[in-house]
Amino acid sequence: MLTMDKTKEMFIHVSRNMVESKDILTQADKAIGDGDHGIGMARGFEAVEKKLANQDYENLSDLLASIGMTLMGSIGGAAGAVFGTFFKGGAKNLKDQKFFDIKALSIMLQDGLQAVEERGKAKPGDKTMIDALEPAKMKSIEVSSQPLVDAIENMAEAARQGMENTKDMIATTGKAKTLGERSLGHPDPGAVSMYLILKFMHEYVLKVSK
Amino acid sequence: MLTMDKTKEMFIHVSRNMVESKDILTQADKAIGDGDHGIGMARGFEAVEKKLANQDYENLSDLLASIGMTLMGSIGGAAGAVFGTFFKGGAKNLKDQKFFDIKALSIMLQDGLQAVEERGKAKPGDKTMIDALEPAKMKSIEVSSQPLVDAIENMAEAARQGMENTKDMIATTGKAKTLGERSLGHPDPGAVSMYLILKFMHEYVLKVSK
Amino acid sequence: MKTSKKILNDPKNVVSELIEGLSAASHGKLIKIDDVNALIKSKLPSNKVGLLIGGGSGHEPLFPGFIGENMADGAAMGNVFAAPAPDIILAATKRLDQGNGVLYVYGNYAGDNMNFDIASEMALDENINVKTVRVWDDVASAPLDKISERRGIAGDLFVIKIAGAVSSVSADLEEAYRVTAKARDHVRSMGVAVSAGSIPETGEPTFELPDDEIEIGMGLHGEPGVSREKMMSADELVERMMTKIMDDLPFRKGDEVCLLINNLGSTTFMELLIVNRKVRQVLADASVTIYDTVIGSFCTCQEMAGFSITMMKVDDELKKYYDMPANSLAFVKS
Amino acid sequence: MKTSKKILNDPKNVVSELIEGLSAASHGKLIKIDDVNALIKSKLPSNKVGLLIGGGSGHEPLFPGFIGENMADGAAMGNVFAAPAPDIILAATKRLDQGNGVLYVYGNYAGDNMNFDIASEMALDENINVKTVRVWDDVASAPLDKISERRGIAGDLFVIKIAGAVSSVSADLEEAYRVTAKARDHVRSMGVAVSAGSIPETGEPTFELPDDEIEIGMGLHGEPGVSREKMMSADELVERMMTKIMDDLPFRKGDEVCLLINNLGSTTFMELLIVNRKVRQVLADASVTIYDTVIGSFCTCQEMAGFSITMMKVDDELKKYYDMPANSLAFVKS
Ligand SMILES: Nc1ncnc2c1ncn2[C@@H]1O[C@H](COP(=O)(O)OP(=O)(O)O)[C@@H](O)[C@H]1O
Ligand SMILES: Nc1ncnc2c1ncn2[C@@H]1O[C@H](COP(=O)(O)OP(=O)(O)O)[C@@H](O)[C@H]1O
Ligand SMILES: [Mg+2]
Ligand SMILES: [Mg+2]
Ligand SMILES: [Mg+2]
Ligand SMILES: [Mg+2]
Repeated sequence: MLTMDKTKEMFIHVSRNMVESKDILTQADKAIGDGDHGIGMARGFEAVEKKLANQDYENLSDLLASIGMTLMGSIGGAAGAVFGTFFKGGAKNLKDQKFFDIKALSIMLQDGLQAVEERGKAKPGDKTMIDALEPAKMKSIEVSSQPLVDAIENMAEAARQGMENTKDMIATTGKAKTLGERSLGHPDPGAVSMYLILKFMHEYVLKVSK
Repeated sequence: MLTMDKTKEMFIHVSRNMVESKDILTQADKAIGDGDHGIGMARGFEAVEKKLANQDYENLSDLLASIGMTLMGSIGGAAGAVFGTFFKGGAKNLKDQKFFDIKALSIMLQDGLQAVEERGKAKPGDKTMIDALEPAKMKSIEVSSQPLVDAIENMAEAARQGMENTKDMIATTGKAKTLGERSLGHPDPGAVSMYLILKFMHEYVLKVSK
Repeated sequence: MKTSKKILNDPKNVVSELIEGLSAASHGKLIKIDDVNALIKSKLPSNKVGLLIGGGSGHEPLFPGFIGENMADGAAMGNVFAAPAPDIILAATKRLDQGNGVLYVYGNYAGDNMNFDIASEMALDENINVKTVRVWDDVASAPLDKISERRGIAGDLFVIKIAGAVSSVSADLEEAYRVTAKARDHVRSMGVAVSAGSIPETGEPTFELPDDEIEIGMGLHGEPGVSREKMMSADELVERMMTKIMDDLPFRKGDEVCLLINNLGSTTFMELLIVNRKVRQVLADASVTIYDTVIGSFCTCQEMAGFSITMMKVDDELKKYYDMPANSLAFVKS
Repeated sequence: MKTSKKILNDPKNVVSELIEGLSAASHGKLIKIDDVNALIKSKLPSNKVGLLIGGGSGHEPLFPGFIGENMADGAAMGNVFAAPAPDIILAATKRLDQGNGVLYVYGNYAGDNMNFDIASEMALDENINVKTVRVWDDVASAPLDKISERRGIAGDLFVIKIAGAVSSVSADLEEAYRVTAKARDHVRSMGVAVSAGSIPETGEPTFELPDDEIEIGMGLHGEPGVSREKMMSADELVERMMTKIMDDLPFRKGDEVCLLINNLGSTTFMELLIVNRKVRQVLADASVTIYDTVIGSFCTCQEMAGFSITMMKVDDELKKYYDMPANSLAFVKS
């Protein structure tokens, strides 16, 4: 369980590390997309870090919505809409939530996933960030009674596995679509991002839980 | 002394070898010009070879004028005008000349040089083909009593020397002009061509004089 | 890897700087909207449907070069190869609405679709009617029965030309939408690339292509096409592209078309003309009449070498709008 | 060395094929002269001075892309980077003469000068009057006191625009010559390159430039410029170029200019706009007014990356001719 302050700190940690991941993400997008995913995510999370540094949040909903709006306004592209929608959508049912725990996280992922699916019409198996998000969401229900640090570790692992599985998928949306079978063997860049977000969340929780 | 038939054969020999020299000439022009001199000269002498193969000439003037017109019409660029003018100009005073000897060659070079100077306004020292042509013309007077094969060897050597000297000149005309001092160390492509024409003429005369 | 040399200041500022440069070139006719990367006409003709185009940057002169008389009223511009964020689109939408609503025309990409859709929902919240025409002209990017999954490439130009014409004479959003969608439905394109462009921020080419290979069906972002082949002659290449394009609509004997040979970046005009020569022969053989020919750099992918062929089948209605004069920085019709 | 990939058939036929492609694109307005590489209008307006332009190929759309209404009447085209031979020029001259003589406008290069001069002497033999305006706008290529030794680069476009206008309204060769020479005398340009173009026949780049260097004063053929410098920002580069251009005429406070930012080949439109942004600032600081801005690929050196800046100082007379509408494949003014 994290206080609002710590939760904000967690997303600042996530932001810094997403900025650091620019090159990995760009390389992933170069393989099957247009090579700008890292640039966009770095730009977005740089903006998020700035935004969070200058503002305090009363509840989880406000924090997540603020992250979502910031990502949407600064990344642009598919990733801006998708990750913006994910955080904004995830905020929907957390208005009264004043701390961060595994239940809140599970609600965030469920609502976030639903919003992304509505916005972009992609389904699991289409080789998008959904393929990392959906297994993490499923796992969040399974691990709901574990301590946060273990639960989130398991979720990040599920996301990683989902991301790995995108290597065997043929893209049916986004810029990798026309590649057909040539998209095989490469992970989806957005799925890599989704996994990394959870991984960096876990990193932070692990640090503060020690 | 060559008959008209042999003279024609000599220029066919020159033509074939100029075509073979395409790459050397292109490299020379790449260093200080726009890199097309070899392409142009090859195109021109290919046309000359074709032209000569299908026509007989009564006198040296007709032969040289025909070479000049063919070069001028097929090369284009500075080289087309210059080498076309050189052969056309060289034809001027050889209307009654029915064989090729050192005297005729000397007249050809004198009139050819004058025509080139009038057309392009370049002078010796400007780093053009004139710097190979002019020493060869001077030499032709000096060697006028030698056997053709020796005379022409000495003239080709004078042209080669003149061409070598262009390495120490700063171009003041043509596309190398803006290079200024950066044109130092490289020979003028047209001077290389002028030297080669004389060299290939000598090659032929040597062959038939054996 | 060799990174590309470009004439830039800070690569992070390319979009705002190019907007400034374009606004300057317009001599006051085009102005930037404060705080967002969108360019609009300084004087909007009244009582018309607003025409907003846009998408990621890096394809210049597409989109902002097509703002002008009887062309678009404004362009929302994203970062390089990234759709504009909803707030940019919304800001431009508000400025262009004259009470008759705003027509969006843009290329059919997941990012653009989502961002423009979010913006149009926000616009509706502010009582602005929006209709959308997504351009999906690239025959190489999906089969005909999934046409709405195809991406938009150089066909954008023709669709924007028609949209600009109809929206200047009609105050009816439905009518502007109808004619523009009709133009879109009559357009087919296909592109190829022989070398990659690069994103200014990284300087790295967006893909690798062996020295003797060509990418068939290349898109506008350097995202790969449908197949890789050995280099072939211009004539053979054009023949293959034309077969694919013509079979698709299909274009048949007696049809009339507007033709666009578009430079994807660093292909020479010489090559485009040599391509046009063969296109002409293929169309003549098929008894398809060419109503107009446009050749040049309109929809690019930075310095990518390659080109695309676009054909729009025209009838009397489309010809009427096509023939209207147009004046923008990058496309002028007199 | 990496050779360049181009979309071609037999490289030996590039000129005749590009003429075919251009003629096709003109929809019957431009036709090739039998047997020679020259393109002329199929219908010549009567009682005018004929305007013939031309030069080596490889700079497309220059020259043939500028044939059209109130533009040139024909173009004599040489092989790539080689002036056209006299017989090509003469054939075109004969077709363009309506009894009022023919004006030649071309870039000031030894090859062009000699070949056009030979042709004009041949034309005179056939009782056709010819006057010649050589364009020598490149300030980097010789000092001002040797202006007639300077080479012609993108300034060609403005001089041809004015020549096309005056020769359409005047049947007097002297007058067409006077106004065109005046335009030429009011034009200054300078170019830079960051990477080389290549000749189609060899595929090899025409020069080598280290990865971090830029060639200042680059000409239109890839023949080297006046100096090599380390890469610098767009703003710094433009400032240096503008200083050189403005000091030369000189352009002073209160002057009015037409501005051309010309792409030498594969530079992106994005970069040209970023360049224009700075040019605008420099001119604003100097209180020089911009009468019109033209940005695009007009005078190229194959796929060379680089650009040039051209300014023509205009007075009422030049403005009158500049403002006349013009319509050619590569330059349209409405
Ligand atoms: N319809 C969609 N639904 C969910 N995610 C999507 C969708 N379309 C694209 N994405 C995600 O966006 C990622 C690409 O992001 P990015 O490269 O930043 O944007 P762009 O495709 O505009 O260049 C993809 O890897 C994928 O995970
Ligand atoms: N004014 C001139 N007088 C004599 N020779 C000249 C003159 N100008 C150029 N040349 C010759 O022409 C050569 C260049 O020929 P080429 O490369 O074929 O033509 P271009 O310069 O048109 O590309 C130069 O090396 C020089 O020898
Ligand atoms: Mg991407
Ligand atoms: Mg040369
Ligand atoms: Mg993108
Ligand atoms: Mg040349």
